[in-house]
Amino acid sequence: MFLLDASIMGRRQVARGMFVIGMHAPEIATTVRAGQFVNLGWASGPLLRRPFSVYRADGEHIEVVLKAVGLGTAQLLAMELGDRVSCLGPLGRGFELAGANAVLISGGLGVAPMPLAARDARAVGMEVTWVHGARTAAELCAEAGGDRVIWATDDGSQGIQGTAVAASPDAEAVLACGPNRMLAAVAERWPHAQVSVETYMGCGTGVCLGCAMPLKRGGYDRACTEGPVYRAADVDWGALPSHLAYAVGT
Amino acid sequence: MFLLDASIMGRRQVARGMFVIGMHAPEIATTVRAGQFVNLGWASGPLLRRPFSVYRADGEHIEVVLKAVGLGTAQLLAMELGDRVSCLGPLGRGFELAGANAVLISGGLGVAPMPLAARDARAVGMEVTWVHGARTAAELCAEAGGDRVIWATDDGSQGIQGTAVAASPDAEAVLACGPNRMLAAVAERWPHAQVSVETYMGCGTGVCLGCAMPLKRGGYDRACTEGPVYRAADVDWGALPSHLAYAVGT
Amino acid sequence: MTPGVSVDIGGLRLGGPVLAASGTFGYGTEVPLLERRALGALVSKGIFLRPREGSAPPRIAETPSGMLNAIGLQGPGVEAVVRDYAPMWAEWDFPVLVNINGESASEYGELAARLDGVPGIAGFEINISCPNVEQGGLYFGNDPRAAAAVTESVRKRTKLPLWVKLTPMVSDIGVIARAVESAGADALCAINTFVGMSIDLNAYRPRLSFRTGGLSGPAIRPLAVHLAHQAARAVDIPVIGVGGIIRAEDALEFLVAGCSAVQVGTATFVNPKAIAEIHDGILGFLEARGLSSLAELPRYLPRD
Amino acid sequence: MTPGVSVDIGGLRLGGPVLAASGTFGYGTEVPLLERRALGALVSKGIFLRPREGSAPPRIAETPSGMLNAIGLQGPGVEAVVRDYAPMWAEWDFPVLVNINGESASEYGELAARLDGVPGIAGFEINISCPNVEQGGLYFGNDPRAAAAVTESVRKRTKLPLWVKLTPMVSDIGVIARAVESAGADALCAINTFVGMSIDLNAYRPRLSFRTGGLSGPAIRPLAVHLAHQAARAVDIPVIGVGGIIRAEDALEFLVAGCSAVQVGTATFVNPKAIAEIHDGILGFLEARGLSSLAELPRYLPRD
Ligand SMILES: Cc1cc2nc3c(=O)[nH]c(=O)nc-3n(C[C@H](O)[C@H](O)[C@H](O)COP(=O)(O)OP(=O)(O)OC[C@H]3O[C@@H](n4cnc5c(N)ncnc54)[C@H](O)[C@@H]3O)c2cc1C
Ligand SMILES: Cc1cc2nc3c(=O)[nH]c(=O)nc-3n(C[C@H](O)[C@H](O)[C@H](O)COP(=O)(O)OP(=O)(O)OC[C@H]3O[C@@H](n4cnc5c(N)ncnc54)[C@H](O)[C@@H]3O)c2cc1C
Ligand SMILES: Cc1cc2nc3c(=O)[nH]c(=O)nc-3n(C[C@H](O)[C@H](O)[C@H](O)COP(=O)(O)O)c2cc1C
Ligand SMILES: Cc1cc2nc3c(=O)[nH]c(=O)nc-3n(C[C@H](O)[C@H](O)[C@H](O)COP(=O)(O)O)c2cc1C
Ligand code: FES
Ligand code: FES
Repeated sequence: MFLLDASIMGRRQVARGMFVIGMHAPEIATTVRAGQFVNLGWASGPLLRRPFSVYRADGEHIEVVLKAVGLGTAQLLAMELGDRVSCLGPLGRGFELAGANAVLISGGLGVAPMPLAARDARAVGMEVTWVHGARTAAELCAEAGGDRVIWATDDGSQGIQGTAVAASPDAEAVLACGPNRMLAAVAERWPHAQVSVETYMGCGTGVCLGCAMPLKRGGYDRACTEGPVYRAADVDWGALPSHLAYAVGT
Repeated sequence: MFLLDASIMGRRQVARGMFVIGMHAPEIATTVRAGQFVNLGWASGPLLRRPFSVYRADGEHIEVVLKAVGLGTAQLLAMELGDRVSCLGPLGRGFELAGANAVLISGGLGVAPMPLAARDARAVGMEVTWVHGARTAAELCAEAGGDRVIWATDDGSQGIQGTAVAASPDAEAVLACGPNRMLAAVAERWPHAQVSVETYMGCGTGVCLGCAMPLKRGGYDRACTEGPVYRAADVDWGALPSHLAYAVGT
Repeated sequence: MTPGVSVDIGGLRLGGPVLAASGTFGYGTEVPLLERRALGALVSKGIFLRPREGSAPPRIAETPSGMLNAIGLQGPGVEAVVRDYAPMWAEWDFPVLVNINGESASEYGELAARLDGVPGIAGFEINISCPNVEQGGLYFGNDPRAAAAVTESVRKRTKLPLWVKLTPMVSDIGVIARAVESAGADALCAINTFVGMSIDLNAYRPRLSFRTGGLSGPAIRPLAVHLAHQAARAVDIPVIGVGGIIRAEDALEFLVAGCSAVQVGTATFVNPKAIAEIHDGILGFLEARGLSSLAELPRYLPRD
Repeated sequence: MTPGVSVDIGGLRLGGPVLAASGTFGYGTEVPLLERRALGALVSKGIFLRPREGSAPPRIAETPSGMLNAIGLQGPGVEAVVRDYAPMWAEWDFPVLVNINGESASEYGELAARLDGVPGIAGFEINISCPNVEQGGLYFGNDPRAAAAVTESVRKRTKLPLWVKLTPMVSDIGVIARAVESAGADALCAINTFVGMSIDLNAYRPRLSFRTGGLSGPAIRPLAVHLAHQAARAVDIPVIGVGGIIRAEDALEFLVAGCSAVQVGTATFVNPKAIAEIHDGILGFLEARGLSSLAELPRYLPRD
């Protein structure tokens, strides 16, 4: 785990309202694994840091993908090149990659951990199918990876009409990220799937117990430390808060 | 009184650590009188606005002069051209200008209301002597106005060695601004002087009673409304807080 | 169609649910820049029977998302209020309540008696955060018996709407709320400021000359929402939420938590137009949710 | 020469005045990135006799300059602490105190008895912000008799240093402080979190599944400084200040206000190195003022 002052190095748009931000964070870039996240803070920002999956890591840089959903993400998107962000990471447990092939299923911003997952899966010789869904074509993340790409939109404006889960083939390894509702559907179809789940986080480092993930076997795990990647069958989907904005929409 | 979103239009340095910031605030620029102030707030800034004397007003623009003494002033100085500041003003009662001649005495940042005072005094036909003091030459505000200029430094590195008050001639109208200690000295020598006094302010508009100015006749005035300019003899200098940073140093 | 936002607070009909909190709007004569249409009511700066000088400066200190104040209830006393302000209030199109203060229960009563029937005075807000001088400086607001005694003393002297403004510095606000309800209050305001202190590290002493001050502003909002909610659960009379409201969403938190209206204080210092913007924001929220009036706003108010 | 900053807190010698607050540092095994030299002591997450699952999510919500938490004292119970953590603590070069919790005075006592003498456990911090189940859910911390009873119950079972952590939700913290001092506390910690609530306007219900949570962070600092100062004025034993400390200057406010040490909580979430930076900042402050030790720091502690 490292705590760095990272300079913003670039920003590009990848879907309607969705942007990728690059920052200079060498120690994290070289150690991060797919599914891990960084916790970002900045001067005059909100009190608590904000967690973001690492989208890509390349040489000395990492990238995160985000939309302005609240104060913190809006401030991050308003930053200029060269502005500094305090970057804590890599945090959490990432995906475990083994087998002959993998399907990477993401809905909306759930695309966040997938470029790294595609990279790491292919590095261990897996054949990767990339399935990405959103409400409309405009909301699909334009960047895709893997050996084969399947698009899905609710309104059929691009790719298959329907959900990413429905559009997805089976595979030895199933990796998924997106709204909780989508992940619950993944859990039904592939209990062994690895899902990256969002929770509110206080610290990101395992000391506050704020990120409780309800487990099927009872009790709670820390999503920041034992997660954010879980076996889909291990999560008690019914006990995950359903009235949170992020748990409802994409 | 106006409440405007003003764009930062320029910044220049006028002494060591002392900067003038210009902003686009047409309604205020055309109505402000010497000695009045504006109350500035901005996104991600501190909760309360910060009061600043209007330094110059020209066409559609006003200027303020400041040093980074705390969080708010540091943030203001870190702003870029085009950034927006919420500007409330003009506030308070300014100087009353009448007579054949005036001496404008300022210490350090106390220079703030003086350019406007020089302008307005000359506009009503007064002869203006500008007396400005600081610890050292480097801390003297490089910009001066009036018919005659007298510099004073504690270490004699520029102009007369000693205080601005000691260096100042008499005049029909004496206007002064600076640390409370300096203003108390002004009050001893010229009880009729008009002094611009700083206090902590909550609202700047007269509703909070936070800016209490202790009066010789007993009780308190609102510095933001009845002040910030007072007859020197009216202020109970002994009752002004002496343990505040701004009341102690320049 | 614009949603209906008028509310009835203990017999007083207000054009909107956003009120100016005591001590943050003077006597209403300053009202800089605010469009008055948005003001549900104004509660005056706290007054005593006699004029008071208030505390020595510094009186305010900023803290994270908040401010401490120790104004010391500076004010001109009741006679000046009757003479200088009430006649103006009588002309205004929103009600003005007087925030009354005393050092003994009978002093509160006297104050109400003097103001009762004066044109322009629409009601009273009893501030029980004052020290009870008769009982050795303990606060009226901390003790259900003392709080009830003050309320009764005022209730006996006036038929005007009577609000009691609760202090947050208590172990169980419901006990105080029920005590003043039984004593005849028509509505409650929750809450007044929390006592706080800030130290000047150059002087090695408190920043405020009074040493402590009352904390207001967004910092206290979650505490205020909780206390207002607890008060609303404890009584049947309306509760007016106060504490840290800056935006319409903040006001809506109090309304959803069971309050009938809100007061806005510190926000007015930051933005003289805050009350109008909050009022408009509430309208916009109701409209966006398809609610035709404030009464339709879902409330979260489980009864024990 | 580096100024001396070691302090003696009720019989426990600490290398520095900056401690990790309970519940914000786990059991110390995570301690990410922190240089331990700076840690005066660690207070463990609050434990009960038996394991506890804790509250359902969401457990935290951010508020202006603060956060609400309702963790629900999730923990493995006393046996796991003895088995899994104490042996590690015994190896560490700073003391670890256990934050103990119970639903009755005797439960606190039992917990202390079980832990007393276990190598690695340097002392106890009694958390009296728990509901007193025997007395119908009222809080131990609000009632001087109940607070004293808990303290006595623990005092009887151990000779280890005993700190009592006070709740802020009281009318007069001095009364509770004196009661637990008389009951045998070696030091006080002031304060625990304030109860608050935040409403989700989409769901029309509280953001936290537990409905209310404890407010921590800079928002509460002025309230915490005041309460710690009041506690320090009321007793002769040391007081440890807690609440909203982010920077060294914040810690110094508590120290000048009469505290002997401080605990840092929420700041560690924001910056894992916060404790070390605060420790170093205090050193730097003392040095800049020419003070050769913490004992020389001027205090503002008028006695009534
Ligand atoms: C492990 C992890 C990885 C994440 N990766 C990404 C990512 O790669 N890209 C991305 O855009 N977002 C990601 N998130 C979510 C992101 O952290 C939140 O969107 C962000 O914290 C919102 O901050 P805000 O200040 O903009 O919003 P706030 O003002 O705090 O809240 C605005 C809205 O955001 C929602 N929100 C708040 N906190 C969270 C949270 N922790 N998770 C989800 N929603 C939240 C609230 O429900 C609210 O509706 C991740 C979250 C976690 C836990
Ligand atoms: C009528 C009026 C006119 C002013 N005009 C100017 C001006 O033209 N140029 C200028 O630089 N400053 C001026 N000031 C002072 C300026 O408002 C403060 O320096 C500013 O508020 C400090 O904000 P901050 O956030 O940087 O400091 P803070 O973090 O709030 O405090 C840092 C330091 O500034 C001091 N300080 C805080 N508030 C004030 C205050 N109201 N007045 C003086 N010192 C304060 C504190 O003692 C502290 O040591 C004026 C003040 C008043 C009341
Ligand atoms: C400067 C100031 C003066 C106040 N004066 C009074 C007063 O005279 N009487 C009173 O009952 N409350 C007074 N209050 C408390 C406010 O009415 C309100 O309860 C409190 O500030 C919390 O609301 P806010 O966070 O919106 O400011 C005062 C508050 C401030 C900031
Ligand atoms: C997530 C969290 C968990 C906490 N758990 C405990 C606990 O178990 N026992 C306890 O006495 N205090 C607990 N506290 C209170 C802190 O120890 C501290 O008193 C409080 O957070 C105020 O300090 P701060 O503002 O520095 O965080 C907890 C606080 C937080 C934020
Ligand atoms: S976010 Fe703090 S323990 Fe997981
Ligand atoms: S600053 Fe509020 S009355 Fe003067």
